[in-house]
Order: sequence, then C-alpha cells, then structure tokens
Amino acid sequence: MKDLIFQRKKYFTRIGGFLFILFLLIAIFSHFIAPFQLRDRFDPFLPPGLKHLLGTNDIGNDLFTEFVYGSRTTLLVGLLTGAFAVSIGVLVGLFAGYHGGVIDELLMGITDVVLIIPRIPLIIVLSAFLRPSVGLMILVMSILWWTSTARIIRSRTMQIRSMGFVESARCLGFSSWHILFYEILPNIVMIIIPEFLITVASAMISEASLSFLGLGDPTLKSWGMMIHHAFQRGGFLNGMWWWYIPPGIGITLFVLSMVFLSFAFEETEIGIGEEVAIVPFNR
Amino acid sequence: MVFPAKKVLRYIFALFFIVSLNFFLPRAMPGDPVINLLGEDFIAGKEAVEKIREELGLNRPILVQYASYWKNLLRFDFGYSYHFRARVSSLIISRLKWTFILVAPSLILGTIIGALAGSLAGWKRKSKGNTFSFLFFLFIYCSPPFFISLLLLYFFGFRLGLFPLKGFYTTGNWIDILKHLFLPVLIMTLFSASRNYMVMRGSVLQEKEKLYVWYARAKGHLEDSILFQHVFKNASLPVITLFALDFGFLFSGALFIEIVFSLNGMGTLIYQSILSRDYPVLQGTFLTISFMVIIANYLTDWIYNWIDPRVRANR
Amino acid sequence: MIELQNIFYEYSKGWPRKQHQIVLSDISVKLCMGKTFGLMGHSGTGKTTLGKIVVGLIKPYLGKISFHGKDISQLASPDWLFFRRKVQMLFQDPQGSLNPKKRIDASLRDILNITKIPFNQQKQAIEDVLKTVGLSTDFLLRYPAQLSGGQNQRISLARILLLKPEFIVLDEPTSALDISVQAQILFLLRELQKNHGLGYLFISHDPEVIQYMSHSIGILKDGNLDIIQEG
Amino acid sequence: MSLLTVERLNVVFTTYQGKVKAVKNVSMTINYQETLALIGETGCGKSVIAQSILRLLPNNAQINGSIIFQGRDLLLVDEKTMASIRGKEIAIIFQNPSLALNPVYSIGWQVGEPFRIHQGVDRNQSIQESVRLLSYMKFDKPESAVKMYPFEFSGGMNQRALIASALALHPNLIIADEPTQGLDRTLIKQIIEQLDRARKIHSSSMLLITHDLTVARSISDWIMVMYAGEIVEQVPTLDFFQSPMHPYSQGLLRSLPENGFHPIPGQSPSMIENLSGCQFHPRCQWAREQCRWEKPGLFPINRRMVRCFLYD
Amino acid sequence: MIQHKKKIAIVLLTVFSLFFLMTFVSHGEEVVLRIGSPNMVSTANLVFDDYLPVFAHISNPPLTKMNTEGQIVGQSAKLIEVSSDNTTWTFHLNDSLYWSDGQKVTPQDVKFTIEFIAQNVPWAGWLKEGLQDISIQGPNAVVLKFKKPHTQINRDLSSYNLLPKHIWEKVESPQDYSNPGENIGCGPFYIKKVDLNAGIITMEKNPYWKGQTPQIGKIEIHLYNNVDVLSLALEKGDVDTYYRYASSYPYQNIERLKKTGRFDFVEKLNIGLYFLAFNLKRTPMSDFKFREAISYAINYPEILKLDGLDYGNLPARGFVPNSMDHFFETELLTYDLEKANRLLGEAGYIDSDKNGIREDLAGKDINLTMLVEPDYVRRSELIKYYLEEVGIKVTMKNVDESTWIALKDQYEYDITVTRTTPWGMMVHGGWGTAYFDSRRTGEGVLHIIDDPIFLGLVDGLLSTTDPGKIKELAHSVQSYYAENIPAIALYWNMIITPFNREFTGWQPDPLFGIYNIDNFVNLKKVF
Repeated sequence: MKDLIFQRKKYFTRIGGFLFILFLLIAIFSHFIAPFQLRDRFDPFLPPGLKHLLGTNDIGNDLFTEFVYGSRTTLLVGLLTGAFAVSIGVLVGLFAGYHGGVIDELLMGITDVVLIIPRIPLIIVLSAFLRPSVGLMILVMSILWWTSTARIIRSRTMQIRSMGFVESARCLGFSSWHILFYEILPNIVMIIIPEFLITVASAMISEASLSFLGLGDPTLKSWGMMIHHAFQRGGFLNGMWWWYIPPGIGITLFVLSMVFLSFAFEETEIGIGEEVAIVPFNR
Repeated sequence: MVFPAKKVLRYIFALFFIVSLNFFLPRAMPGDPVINLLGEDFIAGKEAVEKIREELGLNRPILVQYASYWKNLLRFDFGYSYHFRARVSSLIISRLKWTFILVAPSLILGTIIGALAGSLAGWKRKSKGNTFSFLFFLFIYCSPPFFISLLLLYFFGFRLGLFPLKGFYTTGNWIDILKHLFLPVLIMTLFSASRNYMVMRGSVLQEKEKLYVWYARAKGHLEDSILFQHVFKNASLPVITLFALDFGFLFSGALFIEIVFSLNGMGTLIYQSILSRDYPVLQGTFLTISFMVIIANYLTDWIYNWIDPRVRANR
Repeated sequence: MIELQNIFYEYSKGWPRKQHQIVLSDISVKLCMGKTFGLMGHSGTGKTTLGKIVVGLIKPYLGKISFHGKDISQLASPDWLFFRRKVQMLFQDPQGSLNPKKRIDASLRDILNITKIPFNQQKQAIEDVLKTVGLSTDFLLRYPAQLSGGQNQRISLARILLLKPEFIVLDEPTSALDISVQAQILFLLRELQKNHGLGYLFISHDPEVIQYMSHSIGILKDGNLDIIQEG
Repeated sequence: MSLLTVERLNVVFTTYQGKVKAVKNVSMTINYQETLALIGETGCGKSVIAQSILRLLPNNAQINGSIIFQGRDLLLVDEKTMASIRGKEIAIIFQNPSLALNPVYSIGWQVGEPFRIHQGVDRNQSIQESVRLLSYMKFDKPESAVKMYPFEFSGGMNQRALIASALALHPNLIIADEPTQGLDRTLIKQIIEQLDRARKIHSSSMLLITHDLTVARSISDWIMVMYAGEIVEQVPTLDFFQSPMHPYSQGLLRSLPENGFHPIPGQSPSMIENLSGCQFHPRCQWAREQCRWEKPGLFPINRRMVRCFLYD
Repeated sequence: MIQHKKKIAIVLLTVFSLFFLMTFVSHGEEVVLRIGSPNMVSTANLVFDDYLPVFAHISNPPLTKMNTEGQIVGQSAKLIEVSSDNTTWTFHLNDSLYWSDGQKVTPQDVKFTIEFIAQNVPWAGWLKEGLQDISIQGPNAVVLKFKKPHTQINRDLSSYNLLPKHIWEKVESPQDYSNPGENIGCGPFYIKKVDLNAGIITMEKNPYWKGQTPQIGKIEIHLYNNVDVLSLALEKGDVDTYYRYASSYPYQNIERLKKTGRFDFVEKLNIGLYFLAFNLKRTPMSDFKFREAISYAINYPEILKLDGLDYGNLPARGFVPNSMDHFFETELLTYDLEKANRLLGEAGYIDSDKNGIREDLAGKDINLTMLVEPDYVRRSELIKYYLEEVGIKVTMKNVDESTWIALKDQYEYDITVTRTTPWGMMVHGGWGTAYFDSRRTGEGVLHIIDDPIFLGLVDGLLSTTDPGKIKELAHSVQSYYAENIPAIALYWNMIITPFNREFTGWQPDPLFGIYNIDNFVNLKKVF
C-alpha cells in the first residue's frame, strides 16, 4: 500500500520537476529556442501554423518567439521575488525563533504588521505613486511576501531550539552563528523549499494580474504583458486562444510545477507542526 | 472576551504603522505633495493650488500635519476626492456595502466547501473523487483570478447566456440581484475554497498520523466519524488563521472580478482611482482594507480562542 | 571542583503582569572531581534546571557558581571557553541530542573542528573515542534515526569526551532506555569515571540507579536540597 | 478455553530502507481473567502485536496468520465488525497518554466517548458517565476534571483518564502498551495498582506490554519474552523470576538494579538484516556453532517454552 | 459521505436550474435604446464627472453644437451674434425650451450656468479671466462681454451643459452636487436615474420638449468596465449600440460583430489622429532634414493596417485630416526607405563606425528617448522598429499619463507618439494649432513651435470671425505643417460605431459622434 503512495508522490514530483526544468531551460536558452527575433514582423493575426507555431499577434510578431522570451521576465520576477522574500523570512524566523524574548516579540510584531498590510492594494498604491517597473515590483513583493515564511520558520525553529541537540550544541560550546546556520538551518530546509516555491508562484500570478490591470511595464515582454495585449487588442474576444492561452497556461503550469515540487517536500516530513500547512498565497 | 494585552498592542501597533505609512507615503514620493494628495486628475490654477496647500496645512511642520491627520482619521475623515466630488469616507462606505455582499458569502461558502472537500481529500487520498477535486482546486489555485473570471463570463454569461454580464442588478428585486451576483460569487468562492482546500488537505494529512487518531480508531470510531469528530476540529485551526488572511485576499481578488463584471464596489473604486490617480481615494481604500483585515484578525483570534483550549489557557 | 553557593532560580510567566514561581531556593553544594553526586527528586522539581545552572546554560537568579575557585559569571573569554569545554552535560533524550540531519561522522567532526584538531588527526581521534564508548566505526555513516537509543547515547557521550571534560552533568541519561541498555550505559559511565577521573552530577528519579552510581546523594524537594548521604 | 489465540502471526513493514520483519511467527494465548506480560527491548515488535490484534497497523504493514478472539478471526472480520469490537470488547491504553488524547476536546468528552460510540448515549449523559469513571480512578474532583483539557493534566493524570475510558464498557481484553513509560517511579506503582484492581473487578484479561520487569512481576500471570520479533521464552511469572531459562532472559534479569546492573554485552540486531540461526547468538555466552546456522524451535519444558538449543 | 455529496449536488442543481429559468423573464414594450459604453461614470455630477457631462448633452443641451458637416451652429441658442471687435457675444435663446419639471428655460439659467462654470471649473479658467460682464438682454438673450477679443466662444461653449438655476441655486455646495436620481433637463430626454451599482443611466422623454418628438421612449446607457465584455454584450443583445467619447469601436471586434448579421456600422472619419511628435528643442529633431528623412522611414500603409486595421486613410504632410473643415490638400506621406537613408546621409547623419547606428552631427550615436504611454505601446513599438531600420536607435521609456505630461512640459524627451482629440483639433486657433503653439499649456499640449511665422498664423486665426479669412489662414497652417514637419501624422482613422439594425436614422457629428440630439430624435425602431 505504502508503495502506491510513494509512487504517486514520485509521479507528482517527476511531472513537477520536468515542467520546472523545461521552463527554466526555455528561459535560459531563449536565443536558441525562439525561431525568430522579437522584432521580426509578419502578417498580423495569423493562426497557428507550421511557420508560426502559435501564430502572430496584432503587430505581426511571432507569438511563439514572444512566449519563449517572455518566460525570462516572468520567471525572473517569480524566482527573484521568491529568493528575496524567502531569505528575509528565513532570517527573521530563525532569529525570532532562536533568540526568543524581546527580539522575538519585536520581529513577530513587525511580521504581524506586514501580514496585515493588504498586498495588492499597497502595490497598486505604490505603483501609482512611482512608475511601474519590474524592479519595483520585485522589490515591493519581496518586502511584503516574507511574512508567512517567517512565521513558519519561527515556529519550527522554536520547536528545534527546544530539542536536545541544540541545547547540547550550546553546551558543547558552539557559537550562536554556528548553531543557527549549521545545526538548525539544515533541519528546516524541508520547509524553506516549499515556501520558496509557493512564493514564486504567488509572485508570478501577481505580476500577471497587475499587468492585466495595466500596472505592469508595457515595454517589457512578459507572459502577463502578452495576456494584457491579447485582451487589449481583441485577442480574447476573437477567440485567438493561441495568443492568451499559452502564456496563461504557462503561468498556471509553472505554478503547478512549483506546487507539485513543494508537495514532494511537504510529504516527506510528517508532523512538522500545524503552521506549516498555512500557505497564504496572496495575490 | 478579554484578550492578552500583547495581542491588542500588536494590532494597535499595526494600525499605527499602516496609518503612518499612509501619511508619509504621499509626502515622501517624488513630486508635489499637493498633487500626491489630491490626485493628478485634479487640475486647478496656481492660486487654487496654493489655497488648497494652505487648507491641507502642507506649509505647517510635518508633525503638526501628522497630528491633525490623526484627528481627521478619528473623525472618519479620509479627505476629499476631487475626482469623485465627494468625501472619501462616504464614497468608501457606499462601495464597501456592495463589496461586502460579494465577499462575505464567498468567504463563508469558500471556507465551508474548501474545508469539507479538503479534509476529505486529505483523509482518503486514494479515491478518484478526491484526485479529481485535488486537480480541480489546484488548477484554480494556480490561475490568475482575472483569467478564470473572463473565461467563466464568456461561457456562462455569453455562450450559454445564463447570467448577466455586468452590474449588481438591473431591476433590483432579490432574484435579479442573485442572478447578477451568481458568477462573481461563484468565482470568489472557488478561489477561497481552493486556498482553504489546500490548507485543509495538508493539515489533515499531518493530523491523521497523530496518536489521538489511532486512539479514536481504537475506541471503535469508524473512519468518517474520526474525521469529523476528531480530526476536523484540530485540522481546521490553520484554516481559521487563513480566514483573516483570506479576507484581505478576497478584497484584492474582488478587484479583478469587479472590473471584469463591471461591479461598482471597492475594487472598481480602486481601479477608477488608479486610472485617474486619485490618491485620496487610493489611500482611503488602502486604509479601509487594512482596517478590515485587522478586524478580521481580531475575529480570528476570537474564533481560535473559542476552538483551541490551549490558546485560551495561555492567555 | 564546582561549588554552588546560595543559588536561587525562579520562573516567570505572563505579560504584562508576571507570575513568579520559585524553582530553586538557596541551594549550596560542592561537586567534586572523580566523584558522583546523585540528585534525586520528582519530575518538575527543577533537577534539570539545576543541572543546566551547573554547566552555565542558565544563569541563576541569585547566587554564585565557582569552578576551581573562580566565579564563572566573572570569567573572561578564554577562561569561559575553558570552563565551557571542561564542564559538560549529557541529556535525557538520546534521539534528540544529535542533529537528525547530520551523519554521526559530521557530528563528531564538528567538535574536533572547534577544538582545532587538524584534519589528518581527526580520523584517529574519532576511532579512539568510539572505542572508548564501545561502538564500531560502522556507525559513522549513519544518521541518528538509524541508531537505537543506547547507541545514540553512546555517540552523545563520545562527543562530550572529545572535549576532554573534567565534569559531566548526567541528566537522566538512562530513563528513556530499556533495562538491559540502561545497565550497559551505567556500566560504561562508571568505567569512564574510573579511567578519566571524571566528576558527575547524576540526575535521576530512580533511587536504585542513584544508589548504584553515587558517592553522595541529595534530594530536591520544593526548591530545597537535602543532602542525605555524604560521600 | 482461551480468550485470545494468536497463531503464526507475521508482520512485515515496507519502508524506504527495506522490508522490516517486525513480528516473526508469533503464537500466543491469553486465558480468561489472566494477565500476560509481553516483555522485550524497544523495537522488538511488542507493540506491533498489540496493534495487529486491534488491526490498527499503518498502511505499509502486511499481516499474516490468525488472531482468534472469542471464536472469531479478527483478521477476517469486516471493518464495521472490527470497529464494534474495538473499545467495547478490546480496549487499549497507549504509552503516550498526552498525545493519545485529542488536545481540543475536554477530558470528559473523551472519556465518555465509548458510551456514545457503542451505546448511542447522548453527550451530556456520556459526560455524567465519565464523572463516574474518573471518580472511580480516584480523581480528586471529577466534576471539574471532566471540564479540563489534556494539556492541563500531567502525564499520570492523562494516563488514568485513558485507563478510565478503556474500562468504560467492561472489555474482555485490555491491552496496555507500556502504560508506565516516562512516569515517575511512585506514580508507576499507583497506576499499575489501579489498573490491576479495575481489571479484576471487571474480570477482564490483560495483555501488558512493557520493558519494565518490575511492572510485569507485580501484576502478570504469564510472561512472554520477545527478542528481535520472536518469542524466546514463554513462562509463568513466578517461574521466570526464579529461574529464567533463555540466555537473554537471564541477561535481562542480571541487568536489573537489584542484581547489580550487569549488562548483556553487544547490541540487538537490526530488524532489516536477516540474521541466520538464533537471533541472540552474537551476544550469547553459550553460543555454539549450531546456533550460528540453525534456528532453534520453541522447546516445551513443563509449563514453559524456550527457544534455545540448550534445552533441546 | 457519499450521501452528503449527493445532497450537495442536488442543492447545486436546483440553484442552477432556478437561475436558468429566471433568464426567460421578458422585458416591457416601450422602445428602449440601450447604449453600451466603456466611459465609466464615477459620480452623478453633471459638471465635474469625466463622462456624465458628455451623456448629459442631450438632457442639458449646451448653447451651441457642431452639425454633421462639422460647423458650429446654435443649439439651445437659436441665434448667435458677435460684435465687430469680437468682444461682445449675444446668445438669443430658443424660446421653446422647457425644463422637464415644466419651467421655461430663461436667460437667467444661462447666466447662472456660465457664472458657475467660470467660478468652479478649473479647466474653464479662460472664462473666469476673460469674462468682463454677463447681462441679460430682453426676454431671452444673454450678452457675454470679454476683456479682449474672443473669436471662438461659440465653439468653446458647445461642451458646457445648461443647468437649471431654480434647482442648482438651492444646492448648498454645487461643486459637490451629485444627484443619482432625477436631474432636471431641457433636452428631448432628461436623466431619470444614474444607478452606478446597476451600471445604468436611464434617460426618459422630457414631457415639455417642444422640438421634434423622439421616436424612442427611453435611453439606457449601460456602463462596462471592460471593452471585451461590452462587445460580448452587444453580440448577446444586451445593448444596441456602442459609444465611447472620441473613440471608435475596437477595430479588431468589428468582423465578429458583422458575422452576427444584426449590426450595421456608422463610419465617420475622425478629426482627431495619432501622430509622432518631435521635441524641436533638441538636436537632431530640430534639424528639418532629419525630420524630413524620418517622414520617409515610417511604413504608413503597414501601421494603418496593423494599428488601424485599414479603417482609415494614409496621411498627408499637412497633418490635418480631410474630415476637418477647410481641409487643404498637401502631398501624401510616403514610405521610402531608400530615400530616408539617402536624406539622412545627405544631412550628415552617417554610421561611420559601422555599428549599425548612425551618428549625429557631433559624432555620437543617435539614441532617441521615446516616451511611451500604456495606451500607445503598440504604435510606439512599430515606430521604434521603423527608426531602427534606418539606423536610429530608440529607447522606449515607459511612463503613465501624468508622467508623460510632466516630462513633455519639461521637454525631457526626444520623440513620442500621442494623439489629438476632435475637440483638441478645433480649440485655440483650430487645425491642431493648440497642440503646437509654444505659448500654450495643457494636458496634451506639446508647445514645441515658437516660429514667429506659425505664431503669426495662429494669432490671425484667433482674431477673426470672418469665414473667408479663416479658410485662408487654415490653408496656410496646413502648408506650414507640410513644409516644416513639426510632427508626423501616422494615419487618419475612422470612428466606427456599430448599431443594431432595428434602429435607423443615425446622424453622427464629428465632435460627439452619435451622441447628439439630432441623432436621437431621428432614431426609429424598424421592426
């Protein structure tokens, strides 16, 4: 029976891993994969065909090429935001959970405050004041998206701190730094990874949603922007699914691959504590 | 219901921080604060601008401004929107009502459906129905809200012609309102449910290995009654935490749905004020949503307290 | 020799109004090298707290601990490090006192690294210490979860021994172990004391074990220590 | 006529590391109103037997053999029948009472649960019943105790609540799985006495699983010694403490405090590796060439059975 | 649990079928014209909202209007007189105008309206500054006296709605007066209700309307946030026609609508247009030869095809589209890469280091900063491609509308793509001069030409009301554009309005399209 479960998990993990690597390769090797240049123009509104796998858009750009290059921006936004946000969250969570006391109160107080701030409205307010750009988006999302990670890491760190080996390490004379990063960190990697994946997914969906609102950077080629143009220029209404479905499915599949991968990590560790299951996924 | 002073203090601090952020943001941003405070839609002669600068007290020291800002807030005065020609507070109140009608049922339905389906999926992972529901909710979970909204509007509203394409109502009787709200509420419910589903599923997966589950089995419980009499209450604790977060999320999610369905709620208000750069409204809505989330957090604590005796005792 | 003078400890809880609970009050005791002091008491009476105070993991609320005549709260950095290495503690939970994500080998090498033993001598040192605690080198590549309780406790002991301690606080080292394993560990501890002249503070709730191990015995009750048998 | 007969029970777990043979060919019998103590080291498969009887093994376990309880083979009955047996005819007490109780429900709610499950009693009445049960277990204020939650109780109190719940419906068989693990010595005595008294009043039988020989000695009628998934000796309690026959039993007794903590050398084998011959031979001072290759059978001597060539 | 699932499924099915049945509820008999519009009204304010004033043009008709030929004529005013020094304007009111509550429209109403506008509307500052005196002459005439000559006041007043004095003077703070209920009007229809939660503005017949009786009983303006959803609503039959101020129905959606067979289209050449503007205060844009060369680098047919889907015409050097009054024919703009390259070379812009980018006269690579507003991304992208084709590098700078305004006011850009509205083409001197005159400011105003010749032409236009003279000057302005190319028209587009064939008699004007009184009183439902 257990074999069945293992196999199922492997199945999800494999699909997730395969998709993830596929998208990553597409992003990295855009130059080789894309059949044309971004600037090359052909007849507009061509349906998918042999020459143009996904047809062409309103100004005659090859959509497959746009899709391939667009993966770069979208993945970059997602991965960078994920990396930054999770790093902040891990550091805050580790310190708060390990030191406890005043530091914990302070850091968790800040976390609570940031958690309460409505994310999308704040991004909207900020992009309204400042000018929309990828950098700003990554920055703002990074400083808003770390809270759930911090909470979970904290509660896990607190659990681990009370475990004998941390106390034993303190007793044996290891420095706090060593204990935090060599003793505790390896024990929470299993939570950090799914948190990272979920954050990446959330950032990508947010990027697309903001682009849809016209708050993205329109001069940039991202999947969100492709969808934005498709909706702006009648692609949706005229049933040109090849225009908006591939980037949409691209986002969904990439996010899905992330979630699948995160399940693989989630299920190896049982009894992490209640908070792990909280995966706030704010868009 | 008395709360630990620490928690209340945190909420007060959060509120204080958000209000301050709201105050300093427009003043710290590049450009003329008058424009940043009134919105770029506002066109006036130089004299008028000076007059307003005087009225807003922008010439006074920043701390004095800050104090009077607080005073105004406590009187529920969020300023004046030159774009809407109305007080921001009255504007928000009139819109909030509608968004609430949209969000509240979605939140409740979504939580119930998500928690039920999620707990079943976590409990009996192997059944076909659960695999299907898992993939279904995962797909919703992984899709941008506007995308799903447009697709559903296209198929149910246009293709099948079952539902109207815009507005909260046409004639205003309750059947009419229900008909208009059906698709938006359905979509929001799906999103809320998908989040709750994922959390509940993970939570049940963790809980089901715990000893008390085996003990319940040893007492002679059948599988389903273990789930609903023992595991559910424990596993729903993270979902309750999510309830508060969901609140903020639904308000933001409502933004996209309101735009697609041309609903005159908070989301559209935000959208319209983005388009016209109506900063007083943007800030007012931001503050309102933050406030709602804080209240939701408070409520969550309350429910949590009620369900989890451990928290009750730790006070 | 470690001397505790008038140790007080209290546990406070709640915010903003704190509730205080006195755990240890006015405890004075001398712990000698080469001898075992047995500390008995029911669970929750602060035995472990006292143990942690002895090794300096917890600072007492009041009172003085001196190591070889020096007050440890006054120790400068190098002396403190010396104290930290020479006075060690073995914890109750054998599974928990080793990092579950590290192989035994890495756990042991970490200790050698902080004591600045050069890499080429590490292998020998590890082999020696494993021999002392009665384990083969086969265990080096395993994780703590793959070892039994008794084996883990031996590894924990090996880690402590690598620091060449003078005094070890043994906090219920066998209460989680089976009877036959308990006998093995107790036997090993007595052997070590004989060979290395170690001093022990042996904490347990089991009178028979205390009797077997200790030269002098004290009972902790309601925060007070009664010495019932002088060594 | 025996209450429970286990025959040729084999339990295999499939894990990442390989197949674990936790229980190998175990047969045993528990008579009416008798207590059988199953003793052995941690991880020797004692608890697995208990869980097999109640069919409470995790999904990765494979069970073979037969478990006849009052004429029915528990491994063959359907899940519904099994559920009606659990808690009513066979009750179990776990070794970690604080984890076995559900943290978010009150003690009263949980102790009275068997009444609700098996007798369809309503909530209030079941709590009344649990007041009765708790007072029976010598709780100071049972009326207020039922309103408490497990985290507010010490381990010993939780264990007593668990015992109270187990005895609720006068089961024919009580399985106590290390009921005293992690408790203070004084408390152990108290709990064991209460357990035994309750058992006798309800004229139940008991399967006591423990590694604590003192506990086994105080209340059991029979002792069964397990080593590495096998039964190595089955013997009336008195005989066991007077004259243990299997070298492992002898070693166990020697490592008791009163006998001077003399350890058995070496360590128990891993359950994954297949050790040939007698499982104890690497640690046995009497081991000879035969023990290395040939597995000894259970040899009957008087009322006891011993798995050792010494008694061939 | 299986039973639970079944129950849930049954409940869902019931709810679902209930809604399905409800879709068959039928509508009333009265002829209703339903107009779908993406121009979101955000507050029920007749003066300050973005779009409600436009919709109120038929309920509170302004004094003047533009007729279908593009000339300014009287609407609420039947006769307009101007003194020879162009400072005193007299508006004689149409005496058959009545408010929907039965009161007669009086000169006091007009006076009140103009004073209110001058006082409160920020973008009518010119009225406040220039107006010397308003007086009432006789029973139905209003006299406006200005401090200096004002030649185009009749045109400027065509966008301000008449307000009923007897209602508005009682309002406490008329600046904030928004009324979602009945707004008294004097046109053929009046605003019955502005229900923003339903997204519907309802207009009913004015019972006291004395002009031509409208054939339709009621107008409903349905507001949609999303244009695609609006197009679906048209196709579904939720609305009969489409209206968006100064804009066409999206070209991409036309074919689809045509296929339904239920729609016809009003096609009208737009007075406004999309154009490429140069910052003439910077090199090399200040060099005429450079601009001339660039005018050959742009692929006009392609941009018309891609951006306008061929709904329009190729532009001429004279900038002004042929739909405008006094159009003067100039040479058509042509796409000639070879010529563009040749001209650039001749003017000294050569790629001497062979990196694919031409250098300016100082020897540095040309790298033009192009301001790009979100709505103009596609056009801008195309321009970038065209310029790069002739060796001119373009960097796109993404800005929103307000930043665009700020940067162009500070001349912080090289080129930008923007558009003119019909209104913008006509104000100031007319013929687009409003956008270029360096003495002007305003939202879309580029103020890049300070050439005295051009300014002289504008001043000439501003100081005359003589039709002959105006025509002559209009031609000169167009020639000036053709000779100097301060900006390049990209294409002249059509404004296309789809309408349900059930309605006939459409009469769009160039300024407000179908949204004018003549159109609505003439509309008839055929079936």
